[in-house]
Amino acid sequence: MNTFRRLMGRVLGQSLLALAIVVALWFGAGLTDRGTVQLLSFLMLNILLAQSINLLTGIAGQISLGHAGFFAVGAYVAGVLTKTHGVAVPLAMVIAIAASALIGWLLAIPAGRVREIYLAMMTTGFGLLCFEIAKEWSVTGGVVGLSGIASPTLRSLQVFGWMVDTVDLFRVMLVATAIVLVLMRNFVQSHHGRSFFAVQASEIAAGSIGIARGQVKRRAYAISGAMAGLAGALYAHLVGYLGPDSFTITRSVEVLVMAIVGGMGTIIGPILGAALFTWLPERLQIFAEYQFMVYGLILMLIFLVMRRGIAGAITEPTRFIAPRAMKRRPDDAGKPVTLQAESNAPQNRPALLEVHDLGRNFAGLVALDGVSLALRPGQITALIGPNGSGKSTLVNVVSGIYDPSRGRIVLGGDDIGGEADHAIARRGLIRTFQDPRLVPCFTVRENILLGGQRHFRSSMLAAALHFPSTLREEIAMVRRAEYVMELAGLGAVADQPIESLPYGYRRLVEVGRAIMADPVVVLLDEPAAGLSEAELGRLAAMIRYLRDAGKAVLLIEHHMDFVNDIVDDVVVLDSGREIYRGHMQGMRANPAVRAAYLGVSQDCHA
Amino acid sequence: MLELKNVSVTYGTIRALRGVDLVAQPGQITAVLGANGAGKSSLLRAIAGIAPVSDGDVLYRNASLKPRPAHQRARMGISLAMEGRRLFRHMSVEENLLLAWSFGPRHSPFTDAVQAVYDAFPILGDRRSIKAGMLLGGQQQMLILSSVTIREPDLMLLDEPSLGLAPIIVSQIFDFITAYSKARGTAVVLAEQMAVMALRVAHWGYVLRGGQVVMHGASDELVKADIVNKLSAAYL
Amino acid sequence: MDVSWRSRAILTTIAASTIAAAIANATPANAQTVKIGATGALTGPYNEFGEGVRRGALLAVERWNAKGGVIGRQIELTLALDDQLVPDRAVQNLRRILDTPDIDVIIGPGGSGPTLAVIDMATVDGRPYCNPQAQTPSILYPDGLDKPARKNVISTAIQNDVEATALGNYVSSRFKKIGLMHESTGYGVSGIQLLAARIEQLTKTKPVAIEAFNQRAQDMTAQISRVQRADADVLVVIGLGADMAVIRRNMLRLGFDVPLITSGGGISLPYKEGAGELAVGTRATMVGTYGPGQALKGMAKELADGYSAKFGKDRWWGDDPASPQLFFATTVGAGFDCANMLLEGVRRAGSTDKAKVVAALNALTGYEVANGTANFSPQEHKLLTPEQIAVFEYFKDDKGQVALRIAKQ
Amino acid sequence: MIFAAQLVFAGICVGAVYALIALGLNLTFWATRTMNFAQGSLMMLCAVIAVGVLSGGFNIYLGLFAGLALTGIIAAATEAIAIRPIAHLTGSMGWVVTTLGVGIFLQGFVSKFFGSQALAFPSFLFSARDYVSVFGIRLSAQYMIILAIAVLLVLLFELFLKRTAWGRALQAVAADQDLAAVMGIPVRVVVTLSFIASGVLAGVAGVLVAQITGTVDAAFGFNLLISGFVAAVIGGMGSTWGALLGGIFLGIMEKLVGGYISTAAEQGIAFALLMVMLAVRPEGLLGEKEFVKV
Repeated sequence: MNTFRRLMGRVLGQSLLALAIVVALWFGAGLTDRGTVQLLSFLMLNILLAQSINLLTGIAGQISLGHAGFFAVGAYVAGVLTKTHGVAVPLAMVIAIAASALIGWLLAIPAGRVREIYLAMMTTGFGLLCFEIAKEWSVTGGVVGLSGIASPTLRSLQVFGWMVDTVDLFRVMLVATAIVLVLMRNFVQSHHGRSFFAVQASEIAAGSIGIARGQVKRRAYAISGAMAGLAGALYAHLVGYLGPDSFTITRSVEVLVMAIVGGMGTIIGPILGAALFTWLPERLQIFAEYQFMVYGLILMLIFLVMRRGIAGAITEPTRFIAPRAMKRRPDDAGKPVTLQAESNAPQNRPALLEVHDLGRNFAGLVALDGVSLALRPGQITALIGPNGSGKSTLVNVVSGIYDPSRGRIVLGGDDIGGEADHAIARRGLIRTFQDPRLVPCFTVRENILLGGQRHFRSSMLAAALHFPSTLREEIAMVRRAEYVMELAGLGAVADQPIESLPYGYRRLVEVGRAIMADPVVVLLDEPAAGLSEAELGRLAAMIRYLRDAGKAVLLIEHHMDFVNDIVDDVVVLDSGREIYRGHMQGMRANPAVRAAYLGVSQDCHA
Repeated sequence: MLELKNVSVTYGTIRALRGVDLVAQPGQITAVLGANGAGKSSLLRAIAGIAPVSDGDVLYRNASLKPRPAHQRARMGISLAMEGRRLFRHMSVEENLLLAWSFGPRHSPFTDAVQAVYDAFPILGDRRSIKAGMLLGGQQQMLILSSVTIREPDLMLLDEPSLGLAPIIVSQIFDFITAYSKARGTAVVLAEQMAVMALRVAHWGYVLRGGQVVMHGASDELVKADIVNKLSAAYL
Repeated sequence: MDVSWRSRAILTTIAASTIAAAIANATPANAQTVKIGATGALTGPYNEFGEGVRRGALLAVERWNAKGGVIGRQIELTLALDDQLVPDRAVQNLRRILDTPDIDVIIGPGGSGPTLAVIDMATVDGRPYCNPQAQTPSILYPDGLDKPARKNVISTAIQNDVEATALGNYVSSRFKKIGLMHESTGYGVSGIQLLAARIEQLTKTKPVAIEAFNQRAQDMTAQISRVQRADADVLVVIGLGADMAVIRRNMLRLGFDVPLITSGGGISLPYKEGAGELAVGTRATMVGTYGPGQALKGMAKELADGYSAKFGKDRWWGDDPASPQLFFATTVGAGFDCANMLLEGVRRAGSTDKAKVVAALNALTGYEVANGTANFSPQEHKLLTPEQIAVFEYFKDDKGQVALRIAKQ
Repeated sequence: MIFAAQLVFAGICVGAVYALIALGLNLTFWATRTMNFAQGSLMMLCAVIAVGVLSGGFNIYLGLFAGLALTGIIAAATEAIAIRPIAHLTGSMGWVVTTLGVGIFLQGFVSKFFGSQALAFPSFLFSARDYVSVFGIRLSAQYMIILAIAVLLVLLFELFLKRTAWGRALQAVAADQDLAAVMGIPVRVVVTLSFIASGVLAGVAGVLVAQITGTVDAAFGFNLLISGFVAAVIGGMGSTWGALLGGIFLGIMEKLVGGYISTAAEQGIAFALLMVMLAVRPEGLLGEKEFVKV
């Protein structure tokens, strides 16, 4: 089975195969009857719609039950402009796409605030609202609809004097779809696409590596809207008539079903799903009046047969690094890649991160009570203390997940207290989590590459069009990732999805991701928990590497031997206050520390 | 009463517990000591039936608990107080207690049972109608503990009842536990980081590290053997 | 990535050729027969309409074949596709039909939505097309009722303006303050506009209220209260039977007990059963063909007998074993008449050449079918005129059963 | 005045039915964090079965019982075959597809075996003519009884939640399954029971609506399901009072908009309201914010 999947993966991954299919369809359309061409045209529409929802829901994780809304906007704008206002078809199409992109961008503002079921409801509401407007507004022709839109079926679709017939229009749609798919693949295999996935996996984690979740969501909605808008505009000219019945919630659900059944988060999946559900109705006609029941049964049971949708069943998941970036040129093979190191740093160098009298309360109880810290370049500071002593709270406040209740946080000279977490991360303060927060479906390589987010510069357009500059950037980052993986001893599993790997690897990968970010300050929250001896060794090596590169490291850890071996000095917290600061030996002897850990109170001696 | 035979717990791919043997007697307190991450919680969760036991067996009254899901074990008189302030925050103090009581053996009527709790911890009585989420840390710990005792269990599993509490409250809680188990012959397994305090009340002690028992024995012997330094070695 | 170039090339060509082969499927069929293509809601929530039309057409085909076919050729209903009243699928189906070259005549989908979506295609194609049920006027008359009809499209539907005229004539002569309600669909909206215009033309006064409702709304208090507040002395509704039942019940809940006069929907079983006793007094317009108490004759009888013989007395026939329900005329009857008129056109044209047949249909006069007599001209392409529309009324018969009778004029 | 009163009254009654549907949705949401898209079809099925049994010459109440029993069973089955097996596939959204599948299957089943045309549903709670008049406002007896039943059920449910052990168990399972388990609560059983309950609630709602409309058909229920969603969200997922409040609020809103602005705008306004509601206060009127720990 797996070998089959791998084979299929290889076959379907062939850009030449894709090309072959496009070519075949191009010429095949000429040979077959127009009924089939029409059906194929609808297939193209469904592919576009399914991919549009895939980008939003499958990749950016923002579930949409209102895609008929975007579809309607695109269709009606194109229809009204060409028919009512006599705008040229291509221009109208562009405007239609822009319009639905704008609507998407606007929808993202309220929708970005809600999650899961509430988001589903919000988008449902959006879809239904669009439907009601189409139904009641005079401009859209109301319930009677908008008929006589330039269309091949009416022999009335002219572009620059060229009379477009059904086959021509199909070919246009074919090419449009192909282009969109290519752009989408490039996009998904760029740092932009990866940032979408990061937001889906964990918004907190995304923030911690410098991804602005709000911006990502707005982009996702806008792009998705644009794709659906394109589908709508094409639909208007394909059918030549627009009535509200074509934009009901049923449409939204159908599209979502196509994407889910095909396989969300992959490129091939929604294509297969669209194909299946474009032909299914025809095929099901043999079941006559039982076809509704059969259709229902199929939806009901599909996931018992294929847990991850069609794509998951027949092929391997899409990868998220441009393949071309993976082919390293021989000349620079093996060259070591180093981070920009503030070479061996003397202790007296000014602190990179200073925390003054930091305090944080939660609903009355005080989690942090006036803690002060200074992290210097090339220095590893351990932060220890019993459970609930405020260690994690400290990290969360410093990394911008919680706002401080009082006190100042100074990073490289400027006060960052109250800044958004992603902004702080972009400044170079990177943290890891007690429970590693990675993108489960990403490989080790892809997850580590995510650390580089804050260094990528190329625009979305450049990424989608695969500019050389983008490629160069990607190659450089991929090579740095290579180096980090060697450092972490992860080379062997570089291309395995993280979800398939033992827990220990996840910790190492998360620390690797932090190194990849080439940070200024690193906060590691219990990186050693649950690691084997061997893994501990690698972890130590990685942390030392950071130190030698002149980074300031804060290490929260309970594993004392581990701490002992690598830290320069240690700070002990208890119930939100600092109770000890100094070197390890002193700490062991310190009565306050013992009391905190063992419950020996000063007065009595056991 | 309770006997663990070579029990291992594995979450996905991490082994939180590796071949642990442990015995707990009725009317006695067995302390499980160790820094956090040592596997104390996994041990208790394994006994309660909400942690995946990958190896070994848990015997309760000489019968294997393997085939029993968590809720059945609870019905058999095993009661776990989880760490991390796990209680129903949106329910009032009394609702929490009522819920705990409803699905217990119900030896005594609720009114008496809850009264007993309020006698032991008057503060809970005063705040009976406050939402549990609104309580202070110490009060939450008391509530969690009471949600266990109100079920009048035969085996009490307490996970870090002292967590983040002032020493005075801790000793208060420990005294309560001791008295309770003496009075009812309840077997208590007490997972604690505060080793010295725990050993004061416990009869037996097990020290965990990296998911394994590194030493165990009668608490007084452990104390005699200058446990504190050994422990600080184990912890720090 | 490490597939060799050759295998890629092979792969490519194989894929290309297979796909090309797969989609290039020309459908051969014997040109001996005259072929009818049809699309309609054969399944799904609306198959009451589509399936009825299909059966009617089938009966017509058998009738002709029994008489030796047309222009010496047998007739077959080659393509009867299912669109479930979904516009997109109607479009796909009609495309398939139009692209089957040896289809000679076409029976379109039911319902205004799908028909509006396909009608322009059919016009451009030019083959004879019959619209069985969709009532929106623009289906026959895209440029307005006074302009000529689409050359190749004929209709057996009760066109909105016909229904509106019949309704308008009836209510205008009897009531002063007329309140209107309509379902918010193409049918309902265009229907109500025509009706309002007709009423204004006859009474020189506007209707006191015009309210819209969604199909399957459970409560119409808002709409009815508005009509009630406008102090109407009659409520005229254009919509489906089930919704009429809701309206009737809701009226009485609000104590708004004025006469209810409705479009064809009021005749349907859902209304009769849904409103039950409350239906008594309700009046509704319908094709008179299968009106109660009148002896069936001619093609109408032929159809009724043929149907009960072939399909028995099922839900299309209705609950009275003696004669079909009135609606029979607009479901089975519509399909039957469509097929008959199209085939008669072929007969008179003496060929299946579309230009000739269309010409013949434009001059098809004095041809009797189940629901009336076709008297077509370039301007007139619809079978049903206000004359064939009767007003019926629910009453309690001597057995205390709710029944229909022709309302006294 | 009378006019406004009529609208408000109707709004309250219709809203009460929305509340019932919302309550059913809440139940499944608590138990599994999913929304059962088959809920609408269950409403339809219950009414249809009742009609079927009636036309079989049996007593209507027998029919209602049969219908409610069946919807309860089917709801439980839905959880077992359409939700539980894919529950662990987090973020797969599979449940949207599977529960929808159940709904479509039921629709297909009914239109095959009961016909696709609307079936008459008998008035067994008074007739549309019966009414009581309060201060000259005419209140339909049918609406009164429907309102009474709906509100009563909501109250009973709230009582069940707050006063009975199983009710509290349900809350416990919704809040923290592990903790519930160590408290001795049989989580699986609770989940199944809550689905049965949601099915029954859907059934009752279906029957009550059929009382208003007088007919029921295969497509019946879907738009009601949407209204139920809206009501649930406005009120705040997981709050019983919220469901009632949200339902009635939505109902009154619709009627007043219909009565004073335009009957065409009813729906549109409801959806706009939903979106605003979510944007401003995602946790709904009476919902509680979920505390997300880092």
